[in-house]
Amino acid sequence: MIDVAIPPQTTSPVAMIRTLGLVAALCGFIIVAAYQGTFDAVQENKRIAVERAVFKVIPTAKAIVEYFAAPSGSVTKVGAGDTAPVGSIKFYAAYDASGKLAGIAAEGVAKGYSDNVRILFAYDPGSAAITGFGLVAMRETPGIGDKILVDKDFLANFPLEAKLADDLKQLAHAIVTVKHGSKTQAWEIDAITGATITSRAVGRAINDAAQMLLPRIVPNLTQLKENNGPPRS
Amino acid sequence: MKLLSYFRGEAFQRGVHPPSCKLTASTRIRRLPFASKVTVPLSQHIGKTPRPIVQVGQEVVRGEPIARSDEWLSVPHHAPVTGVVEFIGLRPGVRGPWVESIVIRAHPGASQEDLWGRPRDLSDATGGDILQAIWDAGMVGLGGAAFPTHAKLTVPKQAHVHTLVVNGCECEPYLTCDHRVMVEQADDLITGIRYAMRATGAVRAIVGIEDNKPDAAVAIRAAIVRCGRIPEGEIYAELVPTKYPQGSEKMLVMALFGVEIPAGDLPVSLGMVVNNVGTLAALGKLLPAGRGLTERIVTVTGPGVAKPGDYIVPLGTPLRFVLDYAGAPGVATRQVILGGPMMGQAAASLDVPITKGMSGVLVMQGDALDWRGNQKTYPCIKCAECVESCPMGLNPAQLGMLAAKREYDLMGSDYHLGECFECGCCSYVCPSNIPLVQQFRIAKQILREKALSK
Amino acid sequence: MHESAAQIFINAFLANNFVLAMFLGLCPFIGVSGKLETAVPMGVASTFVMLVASLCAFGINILLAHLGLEFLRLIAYIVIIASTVQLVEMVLKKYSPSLFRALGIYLPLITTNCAVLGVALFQTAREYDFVQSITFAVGAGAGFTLALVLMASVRERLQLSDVPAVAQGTALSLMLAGILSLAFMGFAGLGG
Amino acid sequence: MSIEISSAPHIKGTRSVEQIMRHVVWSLLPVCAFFIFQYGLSALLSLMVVTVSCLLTERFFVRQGGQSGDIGDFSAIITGLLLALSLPPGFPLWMGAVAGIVAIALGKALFGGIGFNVFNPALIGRAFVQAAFPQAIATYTPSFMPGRFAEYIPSSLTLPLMQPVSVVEWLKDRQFDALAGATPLAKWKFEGVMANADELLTSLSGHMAVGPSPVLILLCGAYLAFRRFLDWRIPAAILGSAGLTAWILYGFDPLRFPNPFFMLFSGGLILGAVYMATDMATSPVTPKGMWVYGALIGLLTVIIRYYSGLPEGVMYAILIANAAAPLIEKITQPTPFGKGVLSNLGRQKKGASYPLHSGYISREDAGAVTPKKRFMFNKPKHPPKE
Amino acid sequence: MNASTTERWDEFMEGIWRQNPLFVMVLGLCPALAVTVSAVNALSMGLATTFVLTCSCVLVSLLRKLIPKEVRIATYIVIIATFVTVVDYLIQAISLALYDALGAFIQLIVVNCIILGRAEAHASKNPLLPTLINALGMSAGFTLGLFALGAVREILGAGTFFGIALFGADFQPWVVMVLPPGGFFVLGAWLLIFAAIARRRQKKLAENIQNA
Ligand SMILES: Cc1cc2nc3c(=O)[nH]c(=O)nc-3n(C[C@H](O)[C@H](O)[C@H](O)COP(=O)(O)O)c2cc1C
Ligand SMILES: Cc1cc2nc3c(=O)[nH]c(=O)nc-3n(C[C@H](O)[C@H](O)[C@H](O)COP(=O)(O)O)c2cc1C
Ligand SMILES: Cc1cc2nc3c(=O)[nH]c(=O)nc-3n(C[C@H](O)[C@H](O)[C@H](O)COP(=O)(O)O)c2cc1C
Ligand SMILES: Cc1cc2nc3c(=O)[nH]c(=O)nc-3n(C[C@H](O)[C@H](O)[C@H](O)CO)c2cc1C
Ligand code: SF4
Ligand code: SF4
Ligand code: SF4
Ligand code: SF4
Ligand code: FES
Repeated sequence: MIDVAIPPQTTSPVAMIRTLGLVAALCGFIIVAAYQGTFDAVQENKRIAVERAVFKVIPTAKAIVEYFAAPSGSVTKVGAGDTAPVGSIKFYAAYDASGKLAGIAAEGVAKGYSDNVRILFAYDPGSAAITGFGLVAMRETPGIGDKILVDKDFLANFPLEAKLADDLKQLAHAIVTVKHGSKTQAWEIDAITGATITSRAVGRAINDAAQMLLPRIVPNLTQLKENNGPPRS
Repeated sequence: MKLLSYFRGEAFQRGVHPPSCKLTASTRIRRLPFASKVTVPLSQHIGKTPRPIVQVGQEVVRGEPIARSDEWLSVPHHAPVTGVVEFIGLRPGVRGPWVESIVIRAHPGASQEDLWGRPRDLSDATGGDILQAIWDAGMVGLGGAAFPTHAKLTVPKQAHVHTLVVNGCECEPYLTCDHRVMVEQADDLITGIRYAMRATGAVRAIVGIEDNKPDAAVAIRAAIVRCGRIPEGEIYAELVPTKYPQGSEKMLVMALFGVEIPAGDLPVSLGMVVNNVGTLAALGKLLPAGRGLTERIVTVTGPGVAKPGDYIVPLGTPLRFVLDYAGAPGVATRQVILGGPMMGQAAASLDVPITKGMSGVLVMQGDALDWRGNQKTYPCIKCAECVESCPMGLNPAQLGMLAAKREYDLMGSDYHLGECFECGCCSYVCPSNIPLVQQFRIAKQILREKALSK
Repeated sequence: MHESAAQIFINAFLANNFVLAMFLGLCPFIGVSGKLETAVPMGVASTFVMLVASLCAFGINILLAHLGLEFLRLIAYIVIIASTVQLVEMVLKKYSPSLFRALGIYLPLITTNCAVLGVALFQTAREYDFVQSITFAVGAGAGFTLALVLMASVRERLQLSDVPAVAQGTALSLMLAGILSLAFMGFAGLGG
Repeated sequence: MSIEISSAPHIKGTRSVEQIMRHVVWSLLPVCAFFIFQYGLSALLSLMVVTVSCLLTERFFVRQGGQSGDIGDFSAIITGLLLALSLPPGFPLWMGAVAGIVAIALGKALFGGIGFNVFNPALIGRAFVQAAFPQAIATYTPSFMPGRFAEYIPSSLTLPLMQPVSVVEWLKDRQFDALAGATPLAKWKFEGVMANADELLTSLSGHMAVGPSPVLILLCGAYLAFRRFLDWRIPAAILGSAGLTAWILYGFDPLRFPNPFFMLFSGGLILGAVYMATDMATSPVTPKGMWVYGALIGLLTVIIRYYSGLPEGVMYAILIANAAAPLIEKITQPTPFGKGVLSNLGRQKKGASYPLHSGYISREDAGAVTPKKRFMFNKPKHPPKE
Repeated sequence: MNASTTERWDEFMEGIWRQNPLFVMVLGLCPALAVTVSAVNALSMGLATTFVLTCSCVLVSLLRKLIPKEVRIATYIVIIATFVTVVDYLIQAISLALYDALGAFIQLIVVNCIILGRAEAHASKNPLLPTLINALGMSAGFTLGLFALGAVREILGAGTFFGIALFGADFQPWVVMVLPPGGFFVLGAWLLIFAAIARRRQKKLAENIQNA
């Protein structure tokens, strides 16, 4: 037989697989190392971020506990590594320095001018009112949309009445955003001229979340109050 | 304006309405005296160039054949004057380059009657005989294109012609020769039409006349009655709304019948043949007399002409002679246009002769051409005027932009450059003064050369 | 908040157009938008790859979540999307050579561009379900195609303009993209 | 003696670019005059500043050689006037100047000057400032304010680069509430208040913050269309498609959607349809294309107004249609004479466009066939002899 | 300085000026436009890219003899994706706010073709040191480009620079600059400026040649 001088392959499959395996192993090692190395810092960061956000909307809070509100109406504390049961909503119970329940914070989201507006709002069980809100994320126009955080008239909307109806199934009055200068009720939000759309989004986010969440929380307030905050130093 | 023409019933879509300037519409046809020397270019028509059959020094009588060809798509020439052949060779041509011509010095004393022809009776001649007679007469289309008439009247084997369309539109501003022919030579025209019908086998002839010449229609209808032998409806005259370029055969057929001649096809594909009124009137006069084409009617007009009018001009008469006679001093002349102002060609010099296809001599003097200098050229502002005026339904704006970037191939392949018949409507209307049709001519030329070199 | 399929589509197609509002897929957008005849197949091919990527990502994500290996998500996405596209390319080549000829030359260009990976990442981040994911991918692809086609036709027209010499090339394309993006701001808030 | 040689045609229509543009400027003057009458000194100053900034920018680029055309062609004046008419009367002058500069620089010079631009320059200017200064551009003041010829709207005279002062206080001093400064569209969209027909058309009866008078614009536009300085098809298509879409939606849900009349006569739809969408350089040249283009603008306008976050949509609709115009033009190229597949059939059925003589023999009757080859085939065998 | 140091320096400067990935090669546009709404974001993105680019190129260069031709692209992608994942977690660990601001564009560094291009065109053929220098030069060029965009957009769009107010409270920010169109306009404007400079230089050169 005549040797045709065309090598079918420069590298043998074994070598190829060996190298790929090596590279993959190396990469896997690097990733796992990075993941492990940063895991604590990331978790800590996330916790601090949540805490900060909650502390901001509930100024008296000194500690928080994470809860799930299940559709059945029960609330359960979240332990490390727990995954959310289907249909449940996460919220935070905040406790002040003396361990008393200072308020409840939860996230709400609604479509704003250009994308979703995600906020964290605080509910005060004592007065049954929304006492304030903070921003989680949004892509609204700088200079317009972000007025919701600084506009004095807008911030004056809070506390905002959020009483449950007698059947404890929904809010007595849905929270609505009305045009600037026409707020007459305690459950209405006075919009910002020029940023009506973002104002509306805030109103809707609060309303949607409150309608879902409050009927589950309010019956369980005692459970939340009894829990004197997390055992933290 | 567009709306108005819509309600009036548009003859064909788009087109333009240039000012008509028909200065000579009611001036009778006059005869021009003979120049002392005439120059007969050998190539005056579409097709093969005939060769001279006379020698230098030879005496010729008016009407005698002086050039002939055996080629089918070619016509003979006849001596326009009685005189002596002085020179055979290159003389200035209309387009600039010199062309092969026969120069004849007229006998000063000659009576200049047509001596050569022999009257004959064609009353029961067959179509073939008539075609032969037309060929011998050296007839070409007098409407401008100068296509050999016998060739046009020969119906292709597979085709059938039912209608002869007689083109009496004369849509170009200034020109009135066809108009005067219809008014003054209506009887010759009817005779010519009947010959052409016999030659083609058409059962019907329609004279299409723009409605700014009602008197022409009246004259033709009167001639039909006078003739007497014509069955009802065989020949009739129709008025069509005036609009440029009605005279184009495509537009005229559209105006009369509402059908489009398919792109790339001739009217014969719809069973029609289109002839100019001047051509048929000349036929009507020449065939019974057995003579050849030695003269034609030319409108000499324009802003600088003292005696404008329609003149019977011997072929080969130098332009300078015509201008002098009509009172257009050569010194003041800025431009001489052969044909009408929309499609005519600027003469390269005043020494060129009148040829068979020349329907008008338009003399521009003084400020008549100042618009060229006064108007600024802008980029195309996409005003769509040109699109709204192109009778062929092209997009001259796009073609113009492509031409400016030398995208000639794209013009031909995607934007139908080949359909443009260079009527000039687009250039006429363009507010940006873009020389659109001028660019298209160049583009077509380049594409032709490219196709040839392949 | 649950977004309906129509909302997701309109958002990805117009309001948050991948190219003009989200800055994804800009390199092909600037590079391939010179001619209409390349822009259209490029758009179609991209839409197709986005759909493939979206399906892959949906599957991988379920798998990784199940295994608790979310930190491998990125590397898994990129490897699997790239190889699936390659596989599809081979299948196409074998069973539909005409389709392959129309789209094939564009496929390798697209496998690793950010619009495709963007679809996968965004649908994961927004926790879309299966139908939502598909709608999102198709909407994003349609939006990409729309932007590409508009840009290409405008650029073809500008070939016939006397654009100043300094502005020719990428600068002009970017300015055009800016103007288009300005015009698309009119759609803001459409999908809600 | 020498004679000139030139190529046909040797005569020329009387139209020129300057003439067209001059007529458009003239026709805009009554509209501007009424705008000034509505809003007083601020409107006058705004018109002047914006136009001058357009002209200066144009002059700079023409001198630079970056663009063709010249300042004498009036097109920059049109850009300036239309831009100013589309801005609120109390828009800070420095922002107006920015809009003018952007309009000419980005909207026109970038593409090579007059005729080459793909987007309407005035709208590019406006879209830019709308995105840059969204609050200022949404701040309207009531029309027919007393004393409007004696003082400026305070926001007009804002120092360059600075934020405009709020007009709310100023309005309060004059017993207007803050809502008086909302345009009819904003009022409808954000407050559900609909303006009456008479207010929309002239605003003479109240202090509604409306733009330039639609009636006047329609009149001036009709004049231009009649003189054929603009193409009537585009406004007709826009108003038709916007009206139709609005009417259909109104039919579905009259409570949620306003009536078509409100849709047509509120905001800048009429100004946009008559003067801005018709800008020749940025609209298709093909007649069919103009219908498509107009219909697209009308449809987009209604969609943006009803469903997007903004109260007004004409500007964006026109800009998007501008971007689509080359594409529209490409797919609506006219069919050349004699090339339409069905052109002959269709026409013959409809009958000739000119009344036919009764003796007309149709092609079918006569059994005519289209010859495949031309004359070459029936050439006589032997050349006939004399 | 000896010859090779100058060469090295030239090679480094190449990436910054003559072969600038953003302004000259016009690559990696998406991150360049998406995250440059502020100078800080621009710099962070630049540094993240630098990290990924440098690490991947170094690793590729080290492994270049080992990697078979047939699977090199796959290998590069895996390597790049690895470092992107690393940088993703690093940024999360450093600051969540920054992580949110950069959004998905950190993960999209994977497909930034500057990196794959460098790995393929340079790192796979060169030893460690030149690779490092080349990668650093390119990264520096990209980072500088991002910074040029981010600075302009932040100054005009918010009136601040690194968050410090520059013009007092009454300054009217040009919101458009931090919106998507602004990104296109600013990059386009930079390119126009560079083109104008290049033209002027060419003209001068031509004049000089003529005069000489
Ligand atoms: C570029 C631009 C950005 C905008 N951004 C927002 C925004 O972030 N939030 C918002 O509510 N409205 C935004 N708008 C919408 C207008 O400001 C709109 O007119 C206003 O929200 C309506 O409120 P008003 O009725 O109080 O004037 C934006 C508009 C433009 C042109
Ligand atoms: C190359 C050429 C070939 C022609 N062949 C024929 C023909 O075979 N039969 C015919 O009747 N006319 C023929 N014609 C004449 C045309 O029908 C038409 O009358 C001539 O081109 C001038 O018409 P126009 O002035 O409308 O262009 C031919 C013309 C040209 C230029
Ligand atoms: C734009 C254009 C305009 C024309 N106008 C006329 C006209 O007004 N009168 C006319 O007889 N022929 C006109 N023609 C020439 C006709 O198409 C056709 O060639 C002629 O009527 C044929 O007759 P003939 O061969 O006897 O010259 C025009 C051609 C074109 C292309
Ligand atoms: C009917 C008509 C409408 C016009 N509309 C505009 C316009 O909306 N905006 C503008 O900048 N220029 C307009 N122009 C002026 C001119 O066409 C414009 O500057 C061109 O875009 C420049 O190429 C208009 C001109 C005409 C004749
Ligand atoms: S030469 Fe002129 S007038 Fe005569 S037919 Fe032709 S276009 Fe009409
Ligand atoms: S010259 Fe040609 S393109 Fe121009 S109008 Fe006439 S047919 Fe149309
Ligand atoms: S008439 Fe002239 S300016 Fe108008 S569209 Fe045609 S070419 Fe352009
Ligand atoms: S890989 Fe990405 S960045 Fe590179 S050219 Fe392709 S699309 Fe552009
Ligand atoms: S497509 Fe190149 S970076 Fe996004």
